[in-house]
Amino acid sequence: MDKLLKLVNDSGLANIEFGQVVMMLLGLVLLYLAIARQFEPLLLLPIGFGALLVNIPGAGMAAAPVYNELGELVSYGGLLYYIFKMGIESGIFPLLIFMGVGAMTDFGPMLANPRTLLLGAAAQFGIFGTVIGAVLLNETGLVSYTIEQAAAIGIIGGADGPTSIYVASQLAPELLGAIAVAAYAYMALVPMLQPPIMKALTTKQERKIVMTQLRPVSKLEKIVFPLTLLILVALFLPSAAPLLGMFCLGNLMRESGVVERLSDTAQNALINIVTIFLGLGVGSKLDAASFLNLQTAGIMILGIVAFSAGTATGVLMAKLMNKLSSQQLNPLIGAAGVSAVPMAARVVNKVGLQANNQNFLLMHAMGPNVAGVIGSAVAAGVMLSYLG
Amino acid sequence: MDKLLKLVNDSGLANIEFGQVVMMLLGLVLLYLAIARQFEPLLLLPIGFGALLVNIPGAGMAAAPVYNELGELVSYGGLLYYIFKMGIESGIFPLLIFMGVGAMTDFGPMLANPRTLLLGAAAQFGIFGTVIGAVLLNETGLVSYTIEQAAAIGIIGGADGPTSIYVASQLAPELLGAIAVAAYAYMALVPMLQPPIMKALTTKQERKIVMTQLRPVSKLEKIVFPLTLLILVALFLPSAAPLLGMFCLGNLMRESGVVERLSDTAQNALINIVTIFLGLGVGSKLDAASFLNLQTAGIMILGIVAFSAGTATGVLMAKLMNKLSSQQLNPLIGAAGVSAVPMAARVVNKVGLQANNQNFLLMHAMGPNVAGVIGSAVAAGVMLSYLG
Amino acid sequence: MDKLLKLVNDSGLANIEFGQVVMMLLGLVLLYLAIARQFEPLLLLPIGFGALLVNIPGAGMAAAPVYNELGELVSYGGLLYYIFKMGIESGIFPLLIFMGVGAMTDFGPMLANPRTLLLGAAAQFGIFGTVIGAVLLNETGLVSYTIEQAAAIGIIGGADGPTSIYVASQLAPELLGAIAVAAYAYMALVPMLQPPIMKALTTKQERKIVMTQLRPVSKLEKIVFPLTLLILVALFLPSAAPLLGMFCLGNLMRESGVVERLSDTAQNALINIVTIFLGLGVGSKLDAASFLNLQTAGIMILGIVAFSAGTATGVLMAKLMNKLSSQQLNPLIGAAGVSAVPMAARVVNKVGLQANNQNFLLMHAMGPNVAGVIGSAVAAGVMLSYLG
Amino acid sequence: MSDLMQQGWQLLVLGMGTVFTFLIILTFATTAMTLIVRRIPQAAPVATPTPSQRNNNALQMEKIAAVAAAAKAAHNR
Amino acid sequence: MSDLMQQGWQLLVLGMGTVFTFLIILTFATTAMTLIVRRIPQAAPVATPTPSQRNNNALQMEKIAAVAAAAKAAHNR
Amino acid sequence: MSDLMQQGWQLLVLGMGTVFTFLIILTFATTAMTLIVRRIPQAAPVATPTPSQRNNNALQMEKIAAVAAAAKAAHNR
Ligand code: NA
Ligand code: NA
Ligand code: NA
Repeated sequence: MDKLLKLVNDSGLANIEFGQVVMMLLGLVLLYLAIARQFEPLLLLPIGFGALLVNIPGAGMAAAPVYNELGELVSYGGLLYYIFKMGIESGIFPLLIFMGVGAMTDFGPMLANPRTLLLGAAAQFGIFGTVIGAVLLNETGLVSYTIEQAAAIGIIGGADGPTSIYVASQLAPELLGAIAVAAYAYMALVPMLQPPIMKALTTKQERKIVMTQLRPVSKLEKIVFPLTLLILVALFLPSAAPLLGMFCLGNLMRESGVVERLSDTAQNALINIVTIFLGLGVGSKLDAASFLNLQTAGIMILGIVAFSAGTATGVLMAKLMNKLSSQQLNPLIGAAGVSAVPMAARVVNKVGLQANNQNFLLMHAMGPNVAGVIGSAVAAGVMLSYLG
Repeated sequence: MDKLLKLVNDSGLANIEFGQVVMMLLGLVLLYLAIARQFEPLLLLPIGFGALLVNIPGAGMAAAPVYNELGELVSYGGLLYYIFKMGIESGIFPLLIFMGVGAMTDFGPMLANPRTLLLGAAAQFGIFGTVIGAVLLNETGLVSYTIEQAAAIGIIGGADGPTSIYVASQLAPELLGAIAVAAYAYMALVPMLQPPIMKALTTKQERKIVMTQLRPVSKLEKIVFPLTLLILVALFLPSAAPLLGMFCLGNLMRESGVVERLSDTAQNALINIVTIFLGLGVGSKLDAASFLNLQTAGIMILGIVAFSAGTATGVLMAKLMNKLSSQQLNPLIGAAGVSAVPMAARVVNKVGLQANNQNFLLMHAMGPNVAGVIGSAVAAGVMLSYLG
Repeated sequence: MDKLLKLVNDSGLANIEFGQVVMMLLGLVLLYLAIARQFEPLLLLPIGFGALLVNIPGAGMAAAPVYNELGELVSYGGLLYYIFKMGIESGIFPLLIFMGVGAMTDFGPMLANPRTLLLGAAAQFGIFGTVIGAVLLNETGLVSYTIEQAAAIGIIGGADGPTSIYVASQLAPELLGAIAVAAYAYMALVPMLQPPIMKALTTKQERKIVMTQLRPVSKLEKIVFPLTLLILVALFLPSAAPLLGMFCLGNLMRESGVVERLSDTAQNALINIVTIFLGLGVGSKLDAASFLNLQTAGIMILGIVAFSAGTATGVLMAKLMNKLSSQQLNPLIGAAGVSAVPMAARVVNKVGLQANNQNFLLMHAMGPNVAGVIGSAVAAGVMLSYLG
Repeated sequence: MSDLMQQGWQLLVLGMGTVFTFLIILTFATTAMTLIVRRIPQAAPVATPTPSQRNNNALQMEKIAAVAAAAKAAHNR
Repeated sequence: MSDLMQQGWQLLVLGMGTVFTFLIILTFATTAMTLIVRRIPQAAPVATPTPSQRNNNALQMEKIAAVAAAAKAAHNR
Repeated sequence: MSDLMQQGWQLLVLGMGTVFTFLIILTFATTAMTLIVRRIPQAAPVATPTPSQRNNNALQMEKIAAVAAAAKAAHNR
């Protein structure tokens, strides 16, 4: 009888707390967005599911292992605990994802027009401007952030999932769940967030600018580029080396053409396995205590600021460059500098077509798009060097 | 010269014990069953090979690492040691297999006829009846089992490999090898074990019953089902959450249709990698000391009891439901409630065709078949909550 | 301002040492060889890249984790640290590679003509002769090696990457980088190193010898062979069991035909993932302190000795066997006994065609080629038993 | 009755009780879920997106792909 | 002779001795294995299953697959 | 100005400064790299191996493959 009682007392119904209910509902909302609205489903589906799992009362899916006084293991931790500790807190999973992304990235359009790197630089104002936003929010006294937290929030503006997760796991792991959710959710919202800003900052005439066709890029240039990038990182910003190093490795495997089976695995089996685990691990940080607070509300607001600011400075930089050079850029492509690969480039293409239905900007926008990935990895390096 | 002596003294011939010879022969028998008889080769081949490896005298393939008094590592452990500790004792590998199985499972037939869930429930009597069997065997004084061991043995009746391994690793790791071997061997024997029982408990008339065609099931139902199941688990039986949670994640990845690359990896590269390791790790528990004893003999006998009891109660439940409802079930499909997916469903189909060569029961049997997976995971949850 | 100073002081330019520059150049050379010259690119590309990463000043890609006095983790180690510790020092990655290689190996040609096993034995003189070479070099006083180091250097003569890495990681981890680089570089140079030796030791008449066509080998023979090999290992040389055990497992998965999905994963996703990590981990040992010394120079010289000696003894053994038996071998196939699968067999084929353009030796050379893999694993076992 | 015996029977009753209770609840929940899902107009937004919207997306994509292909072809010339 | 020198020669003798001994034993074992295997009627049950049995299995499977396909087609109608 | 505020502005200046500096250097390095690469005759040894050499290799390989296939066919007869 007491055993039946134990079973009943152990049941979820008897133990569930209000916060857990709310977080499970949030998990369901994320799943809805992932499945029905196709908001970055590769990450939001496992994140949402992780949120469900971690909030099941008494399931202990993210419980730490227990040791006795002699240091012997009494009981193993939960699956999500190990995923988080070994894969995310250590930084390993984001780095492996970055390698896979590198193996999927074609730097060709950027190499054909290296000036677009500057657009990728300008759009990183989204990151640092948001840090100021977080600091200002702190001044109001409503929310309290440390400088590490402000930096981790700012990185949302990098519009790059693994970079955000990597920086947050190093600087403010307690905010990781909220930051990752904001980063992926706003990336999915890029088609709604960016066009109004892009249109507000450009004239129809500017949006109609037709760019000259990109020159062909040789295979050797594509092979040498990741090595050039890595060497510059080594010389000037070693703290960005883990992220950009793995990115360059993936890209070199792709472009070298001699290790196709490794490149293929990095882009498929390996990145898929890691993505499942990364999502679950991030989701395991969506517990009520760390999510249901004003800090999270602040993060959600600051996330929009971040994406908007980055979009704006990217576009404005393009306009500035048009002033200084005779070779005209369509300023819309500056918006692609936030990264959000390849969504932002597609948005640029779409808005461009609205102004001139013969003007395909997609390939032109891929340059600043991948430059934005480098830019935010550099920004991450600065933050880790400054605060790490 | 003394070095030559050392080499000779280190050789297997000089050190092999009788028990190791017997266990290596058992490993060869398992390999024979896997290869020549195709008994669940995906698991029995690596298990059998693991049994060979772990019984090589002096190879130390499952040796623990050695530390000195200062806690520094002196020598690394063997490969099988790490596989077992990190993947099986921690529960991680069975859970990943369950995710993959979820991604391979189609709940459609069950959703078309939810009443078949009850057949999956009834067949779990195979589990708990076997616990009583183990307890009775203990009473005879020939063999001695604890309640945890009895429970772990009972789970063989779940006819579900990863569930058996998961429960055994938590409740009675010392019996893991024998339990896993029994579970997979009897699953492979389902085509021989089940038909006599099925025929003995049904009339030819009953076996001829033609069931109405299953209704189509919409995509949305298939998406919502794993979430429904997970929420019920969260509310009523959190101790089943790891197993059923990962199962539902896999199934949601499959049915959502938005993360095909993750679903594909979960069903292929990931589950294959984990299967190799799981098999080796289980095989590494097939050492003479833990296997060659009366407990193992008891497990082998109780394993047949478990499968037979589950088959019988499944069939009887179907007959009872026919008494209570006008919508007639072919009672043969109750036998599929033991799980052993998809073997048991095929057996049902075959026995059904013997009675009526136009009556294809395969799809009807898939309902109780997958219900049996849920049923035994629930039973596992009860055991872990009661004894864990 | 002081923060800007910190950033500048942290930069690579401010910290780089001469040795790191040299090692990064070496990394670039390895990448050049891998990409432009296609020298074993699957390993040399990640090794070369690992050499770049580990020599970035201040990036800490191979830094050990830091703990405080209470044993609590203060900061995580770098990615390359974990890869090396968990995958290479533990021996796990080379063993998994060996499983994959086993799954790719066809023992058919060797089973059709088991006498070729003796050629694989003779070519291992490359290993032990090189040990003597290392010892002699030590006598000169120019370089100093321990017996463990001499043994680890000798294994280069095995012409088998994972075996070399496995033995070096167990006996002389401080030389791992140099040994692995030498092993893979000389394997890639086999088409240049072997032909002169082969031609010097044979007459044109001998090189023209046409061998009788190989008999067909039944599936059952191929299935039983890996088990036969494993049992002999168990009886006579358990210290070779990890390497040959995993090799036989892979081969059994391949030949049994009942676990195609596991065999396929072992040959593709799994071996590719492990190869990336293995390469990076080996590359992480290419730091200036452990590489830029006379020991490395000695290793490079001894590596050529090893390959040359193995080639020579393989060819001479074939000539000896021709003296003792009426069934004539083309002595060129002895050169394939060094392993370097399948490069050495192709070299044999090519040199054979030069002497007789109708004499295709490829399949005949595959026998000693795979025998060489077994031979060097046996040699590794002797070394580990003698010195481990 | 020995202690072990008692625990065994307890486990049997508790276990079969829980399994049946849980699966009966699941049967009802599934049936209810099906009924609710069937009321949703068009069954499922994901399963059957409004043709126009889907087509639109697809068209968009095809356009982009075509452009990309054209651009690529131009580069490789 | 230095200690290291001695160890080196010992390793050479022991190593080459073991390698040859092991591979010679393996040669004999392989030859014996081949002879035994060739005596097994039909070479190998796995390699060459009696055609009828294999066909039977295949047929069974094809039947099942056909039914499943039919059932599926019916559902999706 | 609060300490946090100050750190925030510092990070902004330092961060944007570094990002721009780094990417400007990268722009120049990339441009220089392109110029150097374009001077290499035939662009790239890997990308465009001399046709004869590549063909030679390919031929060699095809020959070997043909032999292997022939040998295999003979075995399986
Ligand atoms: Na970015
Ligand atoms: Na079951
Ligand atoms: Na070898």
